[in-house]
Amino acid sequence: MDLRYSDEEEQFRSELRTWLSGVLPNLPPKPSSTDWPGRRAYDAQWQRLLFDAGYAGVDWPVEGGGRGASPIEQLIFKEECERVGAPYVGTGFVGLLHAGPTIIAEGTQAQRETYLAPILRGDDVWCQGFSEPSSGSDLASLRTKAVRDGDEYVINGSKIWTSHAEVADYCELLVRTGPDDSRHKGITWLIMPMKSPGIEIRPLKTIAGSTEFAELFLDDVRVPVANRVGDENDGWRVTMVTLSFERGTGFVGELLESMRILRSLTEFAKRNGSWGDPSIRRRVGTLTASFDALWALTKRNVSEAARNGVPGVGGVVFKLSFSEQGQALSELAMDLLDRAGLSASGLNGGDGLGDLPNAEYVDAWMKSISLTIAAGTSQVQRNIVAERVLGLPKEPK
Amino acid sequence: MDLRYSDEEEQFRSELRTWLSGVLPNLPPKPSSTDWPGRRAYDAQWQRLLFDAGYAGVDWPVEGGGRGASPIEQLIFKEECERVGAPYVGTGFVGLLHAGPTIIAEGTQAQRETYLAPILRGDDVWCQGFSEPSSGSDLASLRTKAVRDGDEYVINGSKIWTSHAEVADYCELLVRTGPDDSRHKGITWLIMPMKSPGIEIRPLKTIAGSTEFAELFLDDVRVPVANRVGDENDGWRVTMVTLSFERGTGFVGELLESMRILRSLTEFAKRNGSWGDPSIRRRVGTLTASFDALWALTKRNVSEAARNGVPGVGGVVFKLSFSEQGQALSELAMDLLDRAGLSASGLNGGDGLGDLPNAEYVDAWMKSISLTIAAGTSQVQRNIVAERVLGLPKEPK
Amino acid sequence: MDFELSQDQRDLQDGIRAVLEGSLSLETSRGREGRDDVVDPKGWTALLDAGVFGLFVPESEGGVGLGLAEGVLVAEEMGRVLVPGPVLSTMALAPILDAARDGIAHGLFEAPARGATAPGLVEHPDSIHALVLLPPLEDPVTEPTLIEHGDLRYSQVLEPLDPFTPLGVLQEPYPVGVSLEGTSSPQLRQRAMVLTAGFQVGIATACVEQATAYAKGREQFGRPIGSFQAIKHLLADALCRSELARSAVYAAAVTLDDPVVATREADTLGCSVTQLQWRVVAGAKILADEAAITNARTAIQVHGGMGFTWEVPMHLFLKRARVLSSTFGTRSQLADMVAALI
Amino acid sequence: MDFELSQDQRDLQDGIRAVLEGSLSLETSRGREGRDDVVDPKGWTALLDAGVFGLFVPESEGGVGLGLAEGVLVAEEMGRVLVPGPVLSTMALAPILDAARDGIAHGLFEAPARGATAPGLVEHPDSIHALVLLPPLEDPVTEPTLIEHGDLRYSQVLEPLDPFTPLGVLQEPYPVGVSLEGTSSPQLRQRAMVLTAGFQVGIATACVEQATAYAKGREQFGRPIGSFQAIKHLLADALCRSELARSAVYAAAVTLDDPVVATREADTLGCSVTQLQWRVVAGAKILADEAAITNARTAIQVHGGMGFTWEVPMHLFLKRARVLSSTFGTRSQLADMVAALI
Repeated sequence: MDLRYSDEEEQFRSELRTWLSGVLPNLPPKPSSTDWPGRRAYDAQWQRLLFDAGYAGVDWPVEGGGRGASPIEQLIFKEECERVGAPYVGTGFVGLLHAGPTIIAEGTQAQRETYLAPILRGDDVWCQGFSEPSSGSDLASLRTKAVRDGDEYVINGSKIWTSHAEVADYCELLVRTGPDDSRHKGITWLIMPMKSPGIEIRPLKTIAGSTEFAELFLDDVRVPVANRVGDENDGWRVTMVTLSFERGTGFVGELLESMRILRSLTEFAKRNGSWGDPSIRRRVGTLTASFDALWALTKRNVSEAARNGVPGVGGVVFKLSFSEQGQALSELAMDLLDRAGLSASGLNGGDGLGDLPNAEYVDAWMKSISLTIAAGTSQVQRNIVAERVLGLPKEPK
Repeated sequence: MDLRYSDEEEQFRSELRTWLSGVLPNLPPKPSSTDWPGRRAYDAQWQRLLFDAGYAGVDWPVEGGGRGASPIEQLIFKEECERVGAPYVGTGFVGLLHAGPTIIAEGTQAQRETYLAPILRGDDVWCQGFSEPSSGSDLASLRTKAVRDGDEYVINGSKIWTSHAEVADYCELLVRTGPDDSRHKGITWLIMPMKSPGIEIRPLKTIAGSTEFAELFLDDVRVPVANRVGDENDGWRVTMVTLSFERGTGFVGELLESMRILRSLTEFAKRNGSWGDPSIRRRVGTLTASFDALWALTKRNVSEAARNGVPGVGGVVFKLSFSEQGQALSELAMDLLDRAGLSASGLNGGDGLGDLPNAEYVDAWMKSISLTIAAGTSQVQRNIVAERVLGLPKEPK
Repeated sequence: MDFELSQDQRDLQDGIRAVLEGSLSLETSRGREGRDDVVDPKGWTALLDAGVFGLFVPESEGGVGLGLAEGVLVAEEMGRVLVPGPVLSTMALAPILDAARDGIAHGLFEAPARGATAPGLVEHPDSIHALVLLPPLEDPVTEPTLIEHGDLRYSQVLEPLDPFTPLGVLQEPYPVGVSLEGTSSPQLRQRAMVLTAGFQVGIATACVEQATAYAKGREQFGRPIGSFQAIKHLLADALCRSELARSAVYAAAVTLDDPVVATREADTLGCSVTQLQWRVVAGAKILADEAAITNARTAIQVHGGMGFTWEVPMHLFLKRARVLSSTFGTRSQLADMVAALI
Repeated sequence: MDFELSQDQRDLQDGIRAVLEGSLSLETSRGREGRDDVVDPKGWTALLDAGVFGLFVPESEGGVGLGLAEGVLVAEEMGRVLVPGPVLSTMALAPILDAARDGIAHGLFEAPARGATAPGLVEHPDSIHALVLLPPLEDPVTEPTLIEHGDLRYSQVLEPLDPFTPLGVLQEPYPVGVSLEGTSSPQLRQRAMVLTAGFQVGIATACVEQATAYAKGREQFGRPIGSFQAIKHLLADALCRSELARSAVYAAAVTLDDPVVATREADTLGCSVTQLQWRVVAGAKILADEAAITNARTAIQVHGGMGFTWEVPMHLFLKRARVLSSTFGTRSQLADMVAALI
């Protein structure tokens, strides 16, 4: 139970801080959230800066071209970047956090040589084609079909919740190669170039009005068999291997961001007078305690990953708890905004203290609604805790 | 949507009020909660007074010797009795609210003649032998076995949650007469005299430290076949028939009692200074709104019963909602008591304003814990709402 | 006492539902999503023809001559399909303003409480003929004032939370309007609150119904998701919320309609009729707001990822529920009010 | 940084667990339920022999020389079996009082906040050798005072909520005690808070474990009740509460133990070390209190009717959780404290 960082860890932090403080002031302004080519260029530039400084793929193993940092260093990296507001991984998300590590672990030598370096340098953008309209919580029921035709697979079907599809070069795609009812046993993991003919991209508007996601419609898309990662019908295992790369740092950005919002909310409450209401203060106090605890839990998870390679029980506990606290935070924000929460664009509060923070909070509120849905609904997560951690019996089918 | 009472209903109320105001001042003091013979005598006296005034079995049909009051009059009866603090039905509970109506509906003429009048007069006390240690939510799995031996059933097994067993004359008993796995189809409803040899009564202490309940151990208890209500193996239907007598007034006493406690809590909060805390005031305000709504829902349920004979959807909605609100009320009481909530006996608050109400509130808090368990756990109730009201599919078995 | 709907009330409910299905279904309304003028003239005319705006106007004056009990039934039906436009304010103002009873759209605006820092947001600024300004809650004496649309100065809000509720920020100082002599501000406010609560009950109910239907049809893990207890219990709790809120709203409406009921109930509780009225109205809106917001959240959760898309209308229920819960008192403010009355 | 337990800490945990299983199992303790003296002398001696009371005493003074990180592990194990008696106060006082480190029972009592109307309830009045009185929270300067048992005037409480926590009502005015010169009241209070929070985490954990075991074994409707999602999800949420609280309690303990950690964290948050300490300690106790109370409620619910019986020990967990949540700040008071620090 040691929360002191070692000298090496402190040095890693200090070098990173120095580098960040030098590089951040020279970044160009962030593009608008709807300017996809601009976002891609911005993210690529940042990734290139990281690459040149030796921070690209900080969590990737050295043999994959990454830095091979320890879980503790990964935590430090995310913490420091978040505290100074460094750019997020952005459009590099799928390549850096998901497809890249999968190819390192399961790809052929040729695949590694082809795909890894461009991801690290920020040259290639990847997207994910896992979920389908009829396969959400139950991913193993996916139906997008791939039929072998010589050296190619011919793919038909549709995918949903695909981020950055508009600007992606490749898609990590799960397809059904086994019989319709083969479930986990008939899935294959493919690298699909996004310039392949037959791909239609339709933006998917969320309740926040944004189009972070898209639907993919695949009509006789041909993908070379050489683009298969792992064996045919072994894609489920390949996907699970990727999940095992989680080192307990998955939500560090979101957590520190929530803590920042809570601080700014507190300031807002003090400005607008609602700080005089003890029930508001108590909600702030309790949320502060919860986020502090989630930060402590993160350190436990990372420590366990450092010891055993995976974060253990704490990962799913974190997800469930953070989803609830994140929603509680955004409900508090909406209550504090009162009528000002009826607009997602800036409004002048008329309190002589400058603009209301309503646009930011309202947007955060809408997005927070997905916390208990995305990446595994809370209902599914509770089942996982109950069955895998507590050992309760499965339901009859 | 008419909340005015008719002239006849107003007259019923007014006569009842007059009678109550005459009779209540002359009642003897209530016996202690642990003095069972005293409680039986007290309750019997009150029942006799009701009987003589024509209010015994106010909800029983006239052909069973009751008053045959309408559901609205039943509501008025319960409301008026509660508002002036008239005695509860007490040890007469099972006979008047459960066994009696069952015998009226399903008993033979001889059974009606034997058992009904003594219940109405307060002469006989009944208890219930339904639940078993291994059959709680799943009553149809009950195991207490009755084997036919000539004109008698020979009964072995055990029952739990039996109220007033110590002073009861009869027990309405569910036994298994069919094969072990016959579930709903092998249950029989019997009248078991409590003086029968082979009955052992063991008081069951609750977490509130009281012994309102007992366990019954039945060892070769012999009950005449003539004491069977309904056919052999038809006891499940007999039991369900009894449930259909509910007219939506089942929780009137508890609800009005909760509203009274909320008022007294409010006064306490004003005395002890916590009324200055808006979060306390808001909890009181919200609970007031919820209890007012439950009272309105009661009127909807009773109105539906008056039209269609049964209260419909609202009954289970009431149970679920009231259980939650009742627990919220008692949590509020405990929070207001703070350290004084650590004792279930009287304490002087030292505020110069008399004794703290802690004993009453602490007791109410402990009892409120059973609200989401007794008479169907909230989990089972939610299943009922989902499947029977919303029509959602049953789970696989 | 018979707190079930009368046959006339059931007929009214069926009639309004048929009108809405015909002219103002949610699918129809979605065609005008996000417009500054969300009011479909054909739909509005259908409401006028159905007598919605004359509902509270005496028959002797050409109205329908019904009360709030019927008003909440109409509001509830409108809530179920999220009828857009200043319909509740126009209904509430109809007994006072001739124009409103003829279906000419009017807005209702609460003066912010003293010390409030939120901007003065007026709903449907482009669609209303005039705005009636209610004095702050703490002032029960001053009469409401009417400001003609031409006298209003406002800036359009670019991204209103609810695409069915365009907003403008009123510029201060607000124009001085014409006092509506003889009109009781508290009575008008209570009428608006109860109608709003009725609309919220409609939202809460629609959310249960639509999420239930989805849960029956959507299959995951080889079975309808509605066969999982986690989903069942979410929906059962949602139903409890809407039924409890409905009871409170109906009781509030009847209590405002019927002085005999109000007097008897005030007598039982040992308070004045005025206190009782505020208590039941505020209580009803607390429960209705809570039911609408929470059931909409539940409906989104039951819909899973699809619930988070713009296409599935669940978010529109949530957004409207938020809009309505911020008018005529938030849950916290109303809980304060109830507490102050006991 | 390695926030997992060290091997020494795991050994300590195992060792204490073995001692408790041997001498102070819940079954053993239940034999003394409701007694004015709930402390079993044999069990107490086992704690003393295991080094519990000397845990925080430097090795140079004959103690074990460990910190709060180890203290919360011990408290947690004691919470799991509801060790009765003034064990936390005696542990917390051991670094200050020679007698306490020798296992002579001492009580700790907070002077009520100004204006409080609750009676002054002292725990285990018959079992303690002396009572240490902490000044109210708002006074960080005054040192604690020690009152010998013989000077205490109290009346026994007839029905304490928790049968393992006998209570007395102190008669006012409280006797003037001997000032414990050089002792920091805030430090003592924080130590007691963290130990209390550790005990609560033990309660929260035991409730999950015992309810889970029951849910696996109890069958209804032909299957273990633990196979129903309703039960699974109650227990999953309970586990989340205890794990989150555990993280907070461990972090608070380490922050109090290690000034390097405290300084760095205070620096990151932009507050003083003192502010940071109060923040983490209060936050940990909020979550631990909440986890203990709510998990005990969950455990009762999962046990169904049996959970409502005296025989099944779930109610003892709930009652003790209530007792501990009322000491050294309730959740509301601590939330106020955290809010005041940011």
